[in-house]
Amino acid sequence: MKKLINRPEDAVAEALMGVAAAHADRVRVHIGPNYIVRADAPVRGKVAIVSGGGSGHEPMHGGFVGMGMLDAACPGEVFTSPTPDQMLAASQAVDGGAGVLHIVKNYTGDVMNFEMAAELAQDEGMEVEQVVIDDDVAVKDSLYTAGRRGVGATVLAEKICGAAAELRRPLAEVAGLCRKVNANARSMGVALTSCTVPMAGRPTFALGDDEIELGVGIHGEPGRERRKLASAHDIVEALATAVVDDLPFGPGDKVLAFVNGMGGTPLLELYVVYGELHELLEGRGISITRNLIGSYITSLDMAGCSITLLRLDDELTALWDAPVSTTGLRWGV
Amino acid sequence: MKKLINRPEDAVAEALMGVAAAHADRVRVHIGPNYIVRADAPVRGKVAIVSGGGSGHEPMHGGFVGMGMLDAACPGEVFTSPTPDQMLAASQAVDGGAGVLHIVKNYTGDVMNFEMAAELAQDEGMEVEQVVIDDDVAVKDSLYTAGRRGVGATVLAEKICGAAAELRRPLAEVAGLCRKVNANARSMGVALTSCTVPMAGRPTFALGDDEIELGVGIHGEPGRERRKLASAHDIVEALATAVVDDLPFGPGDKVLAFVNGMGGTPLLELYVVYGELHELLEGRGISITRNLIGSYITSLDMAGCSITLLRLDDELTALWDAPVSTTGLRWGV
Amino acid sequence: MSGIVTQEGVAAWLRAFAEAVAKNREYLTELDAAIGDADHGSNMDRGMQAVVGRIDGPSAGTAGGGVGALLKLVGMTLVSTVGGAAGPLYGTFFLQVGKAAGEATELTLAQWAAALEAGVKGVQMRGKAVLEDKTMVDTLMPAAQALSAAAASGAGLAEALRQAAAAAEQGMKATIPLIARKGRASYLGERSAGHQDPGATSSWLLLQTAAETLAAGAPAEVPGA
Amino acid sequence: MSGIVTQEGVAAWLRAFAEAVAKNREYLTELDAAIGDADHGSNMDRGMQAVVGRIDGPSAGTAGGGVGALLKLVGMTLVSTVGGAAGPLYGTFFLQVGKAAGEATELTLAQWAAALEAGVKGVQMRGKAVLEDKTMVDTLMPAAQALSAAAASGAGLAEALRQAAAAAEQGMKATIPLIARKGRASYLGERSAGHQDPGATSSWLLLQTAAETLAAGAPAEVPGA
Ligand SMILES: Nc1ncnc2c1ncn2[C@@H]1O[C@H](COP(=O)(O)OP(=O)(O)O)[C@@H](O)[C@H]1O
Ligand SMILES: Nc1ncnc2c1ncn2[C@@H]1O[C@H](COP(=O)(O)OP(=O)(O)O)[C@@H](O)[C@H]1O
Ligand SMILES: [Mg+2]
Ligand SMILES: [Mg+2]
Ligand SMILES: [Mg+2]
Ligand SMILES: [Mg+2]
Repeated sequence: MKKLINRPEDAVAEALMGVAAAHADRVRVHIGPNYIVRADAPVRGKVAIVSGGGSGHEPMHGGFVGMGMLDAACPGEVFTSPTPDQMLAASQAVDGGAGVLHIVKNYTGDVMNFEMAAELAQDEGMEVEQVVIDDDVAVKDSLYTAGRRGVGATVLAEKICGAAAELRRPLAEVAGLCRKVNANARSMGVALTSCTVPMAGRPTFALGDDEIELGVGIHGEPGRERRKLASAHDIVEALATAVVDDLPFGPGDKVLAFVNGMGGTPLLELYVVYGELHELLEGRGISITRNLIGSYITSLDMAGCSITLLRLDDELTALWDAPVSTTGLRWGV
Repeated sequence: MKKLINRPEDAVAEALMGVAAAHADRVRVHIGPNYIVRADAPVRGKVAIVSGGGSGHEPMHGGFVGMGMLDAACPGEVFTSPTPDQMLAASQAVDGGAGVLHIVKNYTGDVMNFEMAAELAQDEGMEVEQVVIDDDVAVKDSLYTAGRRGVGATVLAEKICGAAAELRRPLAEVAGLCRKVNANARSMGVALTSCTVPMAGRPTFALGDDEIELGVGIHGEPGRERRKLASAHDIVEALATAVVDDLPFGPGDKVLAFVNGMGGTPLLELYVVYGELHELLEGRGISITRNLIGSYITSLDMAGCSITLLRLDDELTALWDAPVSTTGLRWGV
Repeated sequence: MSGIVTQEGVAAWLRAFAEAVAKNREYLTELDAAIGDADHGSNMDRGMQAVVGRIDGPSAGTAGGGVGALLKLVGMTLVSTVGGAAGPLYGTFFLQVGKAAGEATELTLAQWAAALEAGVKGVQMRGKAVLEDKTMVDTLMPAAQALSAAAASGAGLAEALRQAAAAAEQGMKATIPLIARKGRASYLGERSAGHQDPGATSSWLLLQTAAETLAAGAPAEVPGA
Repeated sequence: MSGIVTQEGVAAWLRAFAEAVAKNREYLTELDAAIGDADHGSNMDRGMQAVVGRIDGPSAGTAGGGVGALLKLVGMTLVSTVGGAAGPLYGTFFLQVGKAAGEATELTLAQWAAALEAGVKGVQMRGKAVLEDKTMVDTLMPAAQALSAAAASGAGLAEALRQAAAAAEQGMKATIPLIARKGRASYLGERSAGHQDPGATSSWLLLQTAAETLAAGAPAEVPGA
């Protein structure tokens, strides 16, 4: 394992110290329990938005704390859900009196820890709503399993809900928007290589030199299918078709197309992927009216990408365009 | 070789098509000769800033085209300097009547091609100045060799000169600023793994599972020393000490600290590196007043990082803080 | 009376469980690597080390409040140090056992069995798993039921705990052929069959160490009495 | 007169050089992999394919303008298709040879030798390399000097070209022990010694193919004449 870290067990905490040292002007980092809040929190009268999850997906979530996006992020150990006390303390630190929205990715651990946090927060008289994101079409949705995983749509939901909160929309409305984003977004990813968890010290899964994992999860969870290495054209076709057919997206739809790098894939390749995606969607009468290209929800050093499509209407488009000022996503300010 | 591309020989052109499809609102992409210009070029009365170099370093330079930074970027084949006709055509497309500054990284090919471009441009009556960036302390500077390579300082120079040009500073002044940035900046990088050039199909250099290349170049050029894998602490010490001692930076200096990922290294690790750098500089009485952390001048899929320090004064700080609106770097607008 | 659960017995049990988890850390992680994300051993070890640190730490004992308070402290500690799925599940388990145990410093077998049943209900409430979903429920539920049944049949504490541990072992092994329907392993679908569930395995350690420690402070039993 | 350089001869030379580069593409790249960035073969091949496409393409021949115009077209084509260090260097070489050749459609050996010397000066002006910097100059300079010397001594074209090619070969081989002081190989410092310079090697192909083709259209020489 080759990583720019010291002891594996210290990597998350030391990265947080780095964030604290780098961005004291925009965020405050609290250690024990670990959370990151925007420097001006709590913002009076604004719904506070809190998210979190295992570390290893940077810039998500810590890099999305700031004006127009998250009020707080709770980083767990690498690929391990954070604990309720983190979420509770973070929620308390950012509650501006208008309630708190928890945006939760659909993994058993995340869901349960956030649930406990909400119970604790409600016991203390806080108003908390939770929305679970589950946009990964690689996993079959079913009442009898853990259900679809939460991936790329999380980034879009955090941005859009953050914008609505800045406009002082009430908690129920912001939570409703979050559900709307989730309902209109679908994703799928592909791994060219495995990630390596620092504490594990070796690749999470073994992939042949000529193999890819279609439908991989952001923790290296298995996907739909192991395949022979293919061209960008064929890989995009497989991912995009699965995504488009699931919602389904149809002719006349306007979408935000999000091409996400998994951490070890350079931008050059993401633009090749975007070019292919653009062509495929055009062929299906779907027009991309907004896009996001880069490594925003990563899986440590995994090579690969994911494609997320979000069906846009005027409301979502306007909220996407609204100013945001975080270290990971910034415009309009 | 596992990459999200189609045919290796088409990767650069297809990535450019992706950029064109994605960012038509902010840039125009010209194919044959290849260059990217800001959508509102030429800007009347403003010094135009043109840079370029081999592809494979994205977001540099194409991702830095836009308000407050570059007017045009000329992408060559992967790791191969672009040709004079690209630079000439790009310069013509962005010349707003106030002259053109070429920012050139110090590689023999880049320097000669830009020189020829300048001769051609001057033949056509254009006013052109060139500044060569050579900040890589891994290579001994000498009149008798190709000299130090141009690396991280290029990004900083493009941002700072871009801001000065927006303020309608004259060509000589903008070029002077570029030289000032170069004179006050030093860099060094480390590779944990080699990059793989698409056309070559295999890693550029072989590195043992427990080896790193200290002082590596952004094309996988050899560095100062091949070493055993070390902790982030020790690696940062080696890089930062070489950088600090070269200028040298001393107690009381205010610096911009730029921790750059090489393409295959996740953000989590870059923050660990930043934390170590922060501590080391504090111990030497050097204070970081600005920072930039992320993958901005990359080497395809190489794992590793580089550290660039730029000594700041009020002028450079103000220009760094000025608004910039590119796909790679954006704030204030 | 053929044995009571004391506060010291519970503390001894927690120490023994922590030790068993530490010893089986790699094994639990290996089981999790096969159908999960290779962290169950380190998660549980981190949590139980913290638990031991608290119950044996400088501020230990000052709290008072009987078995219930002790177990609530354990639950809170696990909730705030483990994370993932196991943190809320084991945390809820101990919180609910503690709530049912109340302020007493000694519990009869029947009271203890009822407390365990409450703990299992808590796990099911939290995780919504039923029998044969291939989770820790497959170990905990039959074990709690065996304990209650033994109590109802008039068995002594040591014997009842042995029967519970045996039921736990059986439940754990029964997870091997199952297809996971809850937790991370469910993403594997049919590929999860053939592997023993890691959480069911750590739960077996919990019941096994109970049998070894909880009745230790109680008067020796006459077999068949 | 013992041979003249004709426009057809020059075209044949360029085709032969392109063919030699294509054939040695992997070899040149291998040499560059050792002390550079493994692209000299593909760079030169891309450029020379483009050159052949232009001089034999549909619009070829319509340009007119003699040897000078032809070689300037070659130079411009290389400049705009090769990139890297070799693009401007070979481009400048041909541009300067073309400039010196002027509008004539035939050149005497002396004129041709002078043109080559101008080309080498162009390379040096552009790249600032001197002899023994371990670059193409180590091949080109002795070759041009040999050609001039042969011309001055009254040698025939074929013989003069042979002598130039021999000098080129010697210059190329002499790069092996040198420590590079220019170009990408200079980053290697002492580690560049022991490797033959790729640019010096492609330049040898240039001189070698000249000896094979440039005198072909000329009347047969009487050895020693
Ligand atoms: N919904 C659930 N109900 C009961 N137990 C569950 C549930 N989901 C997962 N588990 C248990 O948790 C164990 C995994 O714990 P752990 O590896 O620590 O957490 P994570 O899955 O978050 O990495 C599984 O082996 C299983 O026994
Ligand atoms: N300054 C220079 N002057 C003359 N020749 C040079 C100079 N720098 C490099 N070269 C030649 O160029 C060759 C390398 O060409 P090439 O690999 O195509 O370009 P690059 O080095 O940009 O990849 C070297 O082998 C050397 O002969
Ligand atoms: Mg986990
Ligand atoms: Mg090159
Ligand atoms: Mg696990
Ligand atoms: Mg080369």
